[in-house]
Amino acid sequence: MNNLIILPILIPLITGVILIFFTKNIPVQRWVSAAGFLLMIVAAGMLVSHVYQDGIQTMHLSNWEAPYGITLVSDMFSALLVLTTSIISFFVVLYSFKSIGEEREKFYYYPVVSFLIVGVNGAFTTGDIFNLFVFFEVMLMSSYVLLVLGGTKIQLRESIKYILVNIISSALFVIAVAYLYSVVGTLNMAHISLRLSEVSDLTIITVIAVLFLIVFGLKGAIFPLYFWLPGSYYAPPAPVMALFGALLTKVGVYSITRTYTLFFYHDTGYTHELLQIMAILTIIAGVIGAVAFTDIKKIVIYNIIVAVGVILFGVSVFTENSLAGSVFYIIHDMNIKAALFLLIGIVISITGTSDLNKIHGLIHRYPGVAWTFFIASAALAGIPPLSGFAGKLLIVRSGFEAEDYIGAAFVLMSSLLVLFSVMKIFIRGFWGAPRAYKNEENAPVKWLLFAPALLTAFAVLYGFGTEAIYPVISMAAETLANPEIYINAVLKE
Amino acid sequence: MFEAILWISVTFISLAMIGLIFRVIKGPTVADRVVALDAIGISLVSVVALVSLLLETSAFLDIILLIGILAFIGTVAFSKYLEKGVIMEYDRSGNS
Amino acid sequence: MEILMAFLVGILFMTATYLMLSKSLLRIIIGTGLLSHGAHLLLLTMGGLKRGAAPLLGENAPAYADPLPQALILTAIVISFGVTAFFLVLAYRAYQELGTDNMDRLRGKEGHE
Amino acid sequence: MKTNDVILQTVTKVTLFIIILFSIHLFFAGHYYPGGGFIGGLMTSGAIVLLLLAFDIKTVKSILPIDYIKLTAIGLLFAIGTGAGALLFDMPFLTHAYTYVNMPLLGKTSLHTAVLFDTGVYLVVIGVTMTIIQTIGESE
Amino acid sequence: MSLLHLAVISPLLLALLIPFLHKHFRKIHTGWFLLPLPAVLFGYFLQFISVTRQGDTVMETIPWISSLGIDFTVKVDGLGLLFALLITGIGALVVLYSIYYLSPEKEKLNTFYIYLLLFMGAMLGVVLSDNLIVLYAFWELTSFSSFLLIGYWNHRERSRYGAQKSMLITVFGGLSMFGGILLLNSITGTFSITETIAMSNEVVNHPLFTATLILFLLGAFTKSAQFPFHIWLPDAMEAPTPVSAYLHSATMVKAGIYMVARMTPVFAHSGTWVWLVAGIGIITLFWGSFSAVKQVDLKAILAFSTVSQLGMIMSLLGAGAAALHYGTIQDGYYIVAVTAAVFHLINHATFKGSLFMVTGIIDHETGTRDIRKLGGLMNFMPITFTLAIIGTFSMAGIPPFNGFLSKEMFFTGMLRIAEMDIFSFDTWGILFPIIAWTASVFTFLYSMIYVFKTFTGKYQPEKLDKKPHEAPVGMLIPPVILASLAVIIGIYPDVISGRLISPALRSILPALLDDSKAYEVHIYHWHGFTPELFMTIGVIAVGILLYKTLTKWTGVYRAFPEKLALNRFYDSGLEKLELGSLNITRGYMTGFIRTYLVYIFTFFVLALGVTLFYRNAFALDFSDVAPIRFFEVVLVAIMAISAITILFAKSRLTSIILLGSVGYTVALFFVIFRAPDLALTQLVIETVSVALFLLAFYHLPQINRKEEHMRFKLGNLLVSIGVGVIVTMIALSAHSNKSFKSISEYYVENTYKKAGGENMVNVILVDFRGFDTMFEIAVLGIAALGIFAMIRLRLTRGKE
Amino acid sequence: MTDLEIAKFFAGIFILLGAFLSLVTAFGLIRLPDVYTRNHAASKSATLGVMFVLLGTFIYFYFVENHFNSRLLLGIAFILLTSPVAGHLIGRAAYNSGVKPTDLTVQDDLATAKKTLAAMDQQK
Repeated sequence: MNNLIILPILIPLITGVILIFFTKNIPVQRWVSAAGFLLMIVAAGMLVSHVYQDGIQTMHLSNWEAPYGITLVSDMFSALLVLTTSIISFFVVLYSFKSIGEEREKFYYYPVVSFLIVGVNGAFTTGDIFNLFVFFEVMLMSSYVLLVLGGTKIQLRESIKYILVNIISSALFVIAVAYLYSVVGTLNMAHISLRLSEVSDLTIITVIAVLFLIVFGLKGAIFPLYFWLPGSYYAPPAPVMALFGALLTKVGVYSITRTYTLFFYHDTGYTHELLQIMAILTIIAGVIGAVAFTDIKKIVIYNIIVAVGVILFGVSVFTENSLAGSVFYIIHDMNIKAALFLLIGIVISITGTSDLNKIHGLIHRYPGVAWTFFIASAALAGIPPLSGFAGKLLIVRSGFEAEDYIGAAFVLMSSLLVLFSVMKIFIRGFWGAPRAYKNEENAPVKWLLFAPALLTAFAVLYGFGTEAIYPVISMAAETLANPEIYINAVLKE
Repeated sequence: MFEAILWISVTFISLAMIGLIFRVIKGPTVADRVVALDAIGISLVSVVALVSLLLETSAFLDIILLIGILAFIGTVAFSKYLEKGVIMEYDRSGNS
Repeated sequence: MEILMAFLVGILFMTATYLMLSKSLLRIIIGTGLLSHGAHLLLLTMGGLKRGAAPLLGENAPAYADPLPQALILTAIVISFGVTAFFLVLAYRAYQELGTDNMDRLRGKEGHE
Repeated sequence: MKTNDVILQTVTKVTLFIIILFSIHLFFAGHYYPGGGFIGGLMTSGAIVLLLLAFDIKTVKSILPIDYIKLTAIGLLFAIGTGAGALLFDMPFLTHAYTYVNMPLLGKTSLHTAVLFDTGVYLVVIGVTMTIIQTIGESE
Repeated sequence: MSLLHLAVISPLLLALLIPFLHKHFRKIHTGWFLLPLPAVLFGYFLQFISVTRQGDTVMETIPWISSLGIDFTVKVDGLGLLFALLITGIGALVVLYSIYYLSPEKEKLNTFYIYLLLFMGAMLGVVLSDNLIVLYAFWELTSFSSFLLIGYWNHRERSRYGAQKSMLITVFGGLSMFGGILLLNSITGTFSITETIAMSNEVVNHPLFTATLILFLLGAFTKSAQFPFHIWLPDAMEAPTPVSAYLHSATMVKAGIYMVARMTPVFAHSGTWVWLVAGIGIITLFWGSFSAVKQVDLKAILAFSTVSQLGMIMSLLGAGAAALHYGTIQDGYYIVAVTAAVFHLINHATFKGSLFMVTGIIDHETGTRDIRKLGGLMNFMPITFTLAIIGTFSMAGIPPFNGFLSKEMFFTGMLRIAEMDIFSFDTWGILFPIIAWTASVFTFLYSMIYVFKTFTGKYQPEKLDKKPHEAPVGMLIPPVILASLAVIIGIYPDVISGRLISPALRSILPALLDDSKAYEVHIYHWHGFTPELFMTIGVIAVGILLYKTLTKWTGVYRAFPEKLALNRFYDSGLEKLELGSLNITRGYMTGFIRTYLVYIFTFFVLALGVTLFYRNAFALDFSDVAPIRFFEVVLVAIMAISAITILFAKSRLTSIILLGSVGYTVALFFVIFRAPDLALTQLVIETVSVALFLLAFYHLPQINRKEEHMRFKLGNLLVSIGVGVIVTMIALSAHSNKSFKSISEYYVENTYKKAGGENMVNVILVDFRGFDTMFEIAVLGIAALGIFAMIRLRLTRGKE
Repeated sequence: MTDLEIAKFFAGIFILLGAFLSLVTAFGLIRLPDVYTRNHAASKSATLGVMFVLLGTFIYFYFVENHFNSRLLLGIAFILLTSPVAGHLIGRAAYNSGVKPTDLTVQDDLATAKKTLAAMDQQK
């Protein structure tokens, strides 16, 4: 019996709980959380290697056999996401040391971040649809707290919108589970998949599939459901923004991927077609937003939406290659979004504004920040051989192979506008005549640059080392493309 | 016979509840509403007792005490709210 | 009964939606309350309302109500309680800071601030 | 306005006893009858709320000098600890163990690790409800 | 890793060292560290001539992403070698030139040379990669390094503008080409160029052939600044002049030419290719030369001249591709065109490189490049003047310089094209020689303008910042070398024809020239009294006439509507893109949460409604329902009424009470549906919630509903009814589609046996699904932390 | 009549009576003119009503189902204990928050007393 699978959930949970006892002791808060997160990375890394060697890892919690208790399932896709999440959160925590401010640190910033990671990792790992809901709530509740922590006006205002939307999506999640339970009478995801494959009349399943798409789409910010995102993500400080941008929407995307590969693969002509249309519209909407603004936060935020569209396009094509592309891309995007948000956090801490019209010439004083940003931007746009490339290649090629030419073309051309939008930051903000800023001296740029620079380095390595990662990714894609692997791992031991 | 009595009682209490709800909605003062709510809470106790009898199960009997407790706390809270505008005082000995 | 309940849930969702679309923060929060009630009832209904004893083995009944949805609802209730409490306090704080509970005034300017 | 709450305070003392008794019953009955840590915890905090209503926050704080947030954390640790205990025996997380023992007076009783888990729930619920109520109460 | 790979990436490796070198050897101009590299590489690549001359190729592979068929394969064949020599040869000269051009005190040399090395490595990668994806990677790297070089003086607005423009256009092309590569890959299943060429028959017959072709050409055309994508090149002249000489005349812009030449064996079997490449090329040729005449900036003249010359090479490649279309050599009938293309490619690099350097010298020594300010420099800088004469005369196609030879061959190629019968060439083909000739006249004209307006005429010292004098020797060496090459090639063209041109031709037309003896290039000075000769004479005659009457007819340019200028189109396009996006985004991102919710709910209703309808999923089945009892109806009624009454409630208290009554009714439902635990919990929770509501709303103002208009309400009502109906309909259908027994039976059986409890719900909560419960209390805990922090922690804006 | 039936009979009587009293309460709450009189009705008759119902329930479960339920007894005790206090609190709160009694009210002793007290305070 392998308990490794639960450690990425348990470690941050325990870390978070322990930190509650040392509220006012900031060094303890910082270093205990960093240590905990480091431990989590180790655990997640071991998990990935275990999955790689022995196939899907499962754990029947409380030792109840599969469909009756809750089962944690770590296939390669989820293990990889857990690992990525752990790494990103570790760096964000390091970044927070000198960025988030002592007041927030004293008011449970680190515990709540830990709980957020609990929710994210849990959502990636669980093999039970209702348990997924619970982890969603852990994640959401933490995100509410992080969003509002500090209580500034804009935070309060945007929190209201954010919470409202998420309450709705949670309620819809509950009813979606209710409908599904009514039809199949079970909650274990593998069991649901098994039973769904035996259902003769699929019409109602299709409806439920669409409902699930809406539920997860609200969280993952797909086309007509993402409106809440730009405002909400705009409000919190940079590290929180990085966590949100890198992780939260990806959980929604993960869930769509999971349900649309494990449950709803019977009526792809309708469901995946719908998903595809929405993915393409998401890309368009995201790109339009990214191009529109001259606010660095807004630009990067809208790029989240573009990435969601790209990943889901890969899912909707639903071939092993396209899924591999999506897996590639989702990991890349988590990494690079975290890096970008942390970088613009540095810019904001130097200049005190996120308005591009007021920022000039940073490259002269902060070449490190500028070049990190440059590389990260290129990676974001999927410029080879950086990290976004392999994913985009696989997604677009599979799109062509599946004869979804228009969608693939949109994915391709989105890169250009994505590049345009982030290079706008580089050209206007980093280039130009240097100028001085108030409080510039107080920004601990060297410390802050550490995390995003390493994340960007990962992005470069990820691109160059694609071959090294490829077997892992293709294993993830194989499991996604063949639900029976998942079902067998969970139900038949 | 016994069941008939229960049904009649349920009807009585249902009617009573409708009347009480009317009072809650109508008011006119907040105090009226609180009074009616308190009465609703108490009637709920009866309803639960009757339902337990009808369903012939003792599973719900705990609820009776629970409702009693809640109704009491609720009423206390309401009346303090009415009277003082605050429900919990930080320090009563001071001039709050 | 399930059919009746389905309609009731529909009504709850309808009113909840209507309330959430209004401008007053209070009505919005009340809407979310109704929404979660509706969701919980739906979960109960979808589990099947067939007669059977309460899911206590002490009842020694031949049939029991489905315990699983009940457990799920319990979890959901608790969670939505947490969220509602948080939302309420948020509303209170937001009103304190922003001085309005009218959602129209809480729009925030795009691209500024 | 200063009011005299003698009646309320006197009755509170009596009812408090009943409520606590009831909450403990609910807590322990959980595995067999309706109840459990959750509802038990809520009832206990109900009792504390009644105290808060009848007296004031300062008095209650001096009677029950508890940091409720830490209580929450302790509760969580309880729950996690129960689950993690299984890890020591190389069982899946949260695996429970129980046994029946014959106790004098009480008859056949079960010793169940689930009770420990439930204790965690109980503590968390008290901690959370009281944190919320007290924080709001103090902010007024 | 082979030596060849090392050669390709050595510039990139050196780039890594530059910061250290720059930091520790401040006194030495960083350029000196660079200079050996291209020189050595040039020498290294020269060795391969003997290989390619035999018609052989060298191929080395390093596995990279083998799983995706992406390997770093370097292949040296005639075409690749020709370009590699250009890149390293001119690269060495440009580095030498830059050492004198860029002052180590004023400029950040480290960044400059890093960019330059990045570019050099990227360019070598492009021309030597046999794998399309690797090629694409290097291709994008050239775009990026060019972007950085153009923006080198980034404090200038024009530099930033030019950099952005070039990046947008070339990356657009790159992405298109990437799309083409992927399409091609989905046809052939390989990324290897060699293998793809072998499969060209399948490619041509594939339904996606035309799309693939166009995507590839977009890549090539944008990079090579073909009409209408040429607009980035003039703005790229903001880069330091050595950069312009290197990137924007000799190498990067030729990457597109390289691409077209490289892919000719794959695509040229189709008439579309011939049409597009030749057609766009000739238009570019004309437009570039026509536009060059009106420029007043020396660099701008050269920029448009480059555009036009690239168009010329492109059109030649297109015309030559017809050879493959016909599948026969036909006595070198079409091959002349390809030969001319390759030949002119080399020639252009020599004379244009030297001309750019000359421009740099003028700029450096006089402080301006504006021909209105210049004049009479002949006396101050005679060597430079000589160089300029050689360069411009070669460019204008005047014998004995090398430009004359290729221009003659160009006319031959264009005259041949008129005789083809692909598509409508038989009717429209005649346009080609006419346009070619006209464009040549303009070429002649701007060449004359360049040299004579600058060096002859009146010296205007008052308009110059400093007194001009001859450039330092170091600065003169590179252009002198290039100019002498132009002369040498002009006199002895066969020096390169066998060594460089023939092997390159073999790469471009492999199927036809497999046998190395099949076609040997020989370039002659004298063909006899051919039409080409008369055309050249005509060009010179008309050119001189137009130059003499310049002031009389330049009004033509003003007649050209400014609105239709492509630049204007780009600028306003970009502006409209940003502004339009902003308007669109602002349009729907209103900031009103209600708007967002309306979108969300509307989508909810539409998506599910359409699915229900479209999939015919609605079902109603009465067979499996519980009976309805009286008090249940009462409860339903109470709840429905309470819920609906909330809508009309005027006071906050009423609303809260009604919500409470709904909640308590829910608890009663739990009672009658036999869920005691739920009922207990719901009761307590509801009470606490109501209390919290009261606490929180004590501070909030009364509900004010006067602001809500009728239309507003009606819209809301419509949406909400939709939501309600959909939820109900799905509930009914889901209920009617119960297909399986619930897994709950297991709990009934095992709650006592295996879990030692009797209350199933509780046992599920703490045991079967204890994990849920654990995180449910975690959620509560987090909420408590949040509430605590929210009330206690109040950061003001200043503390942020 | 067996014991069982007797128990059922008494339980029935109590329950019916209790339910009836509840109805009376509601009637009172609707018809009575002001908050004080309504409060009166609610706290007296409702309490009695519910206690009757509970007693009946207890009897039923004890004698018929043979199930001794302590919580039921506790519940009866609790309601007996708290209901008057609740009534008292509401009444006082209503008065202190300035709810006017109905016009039919003849005498307001507390007001007079308060006036006197206030007057005495002033004299001091």
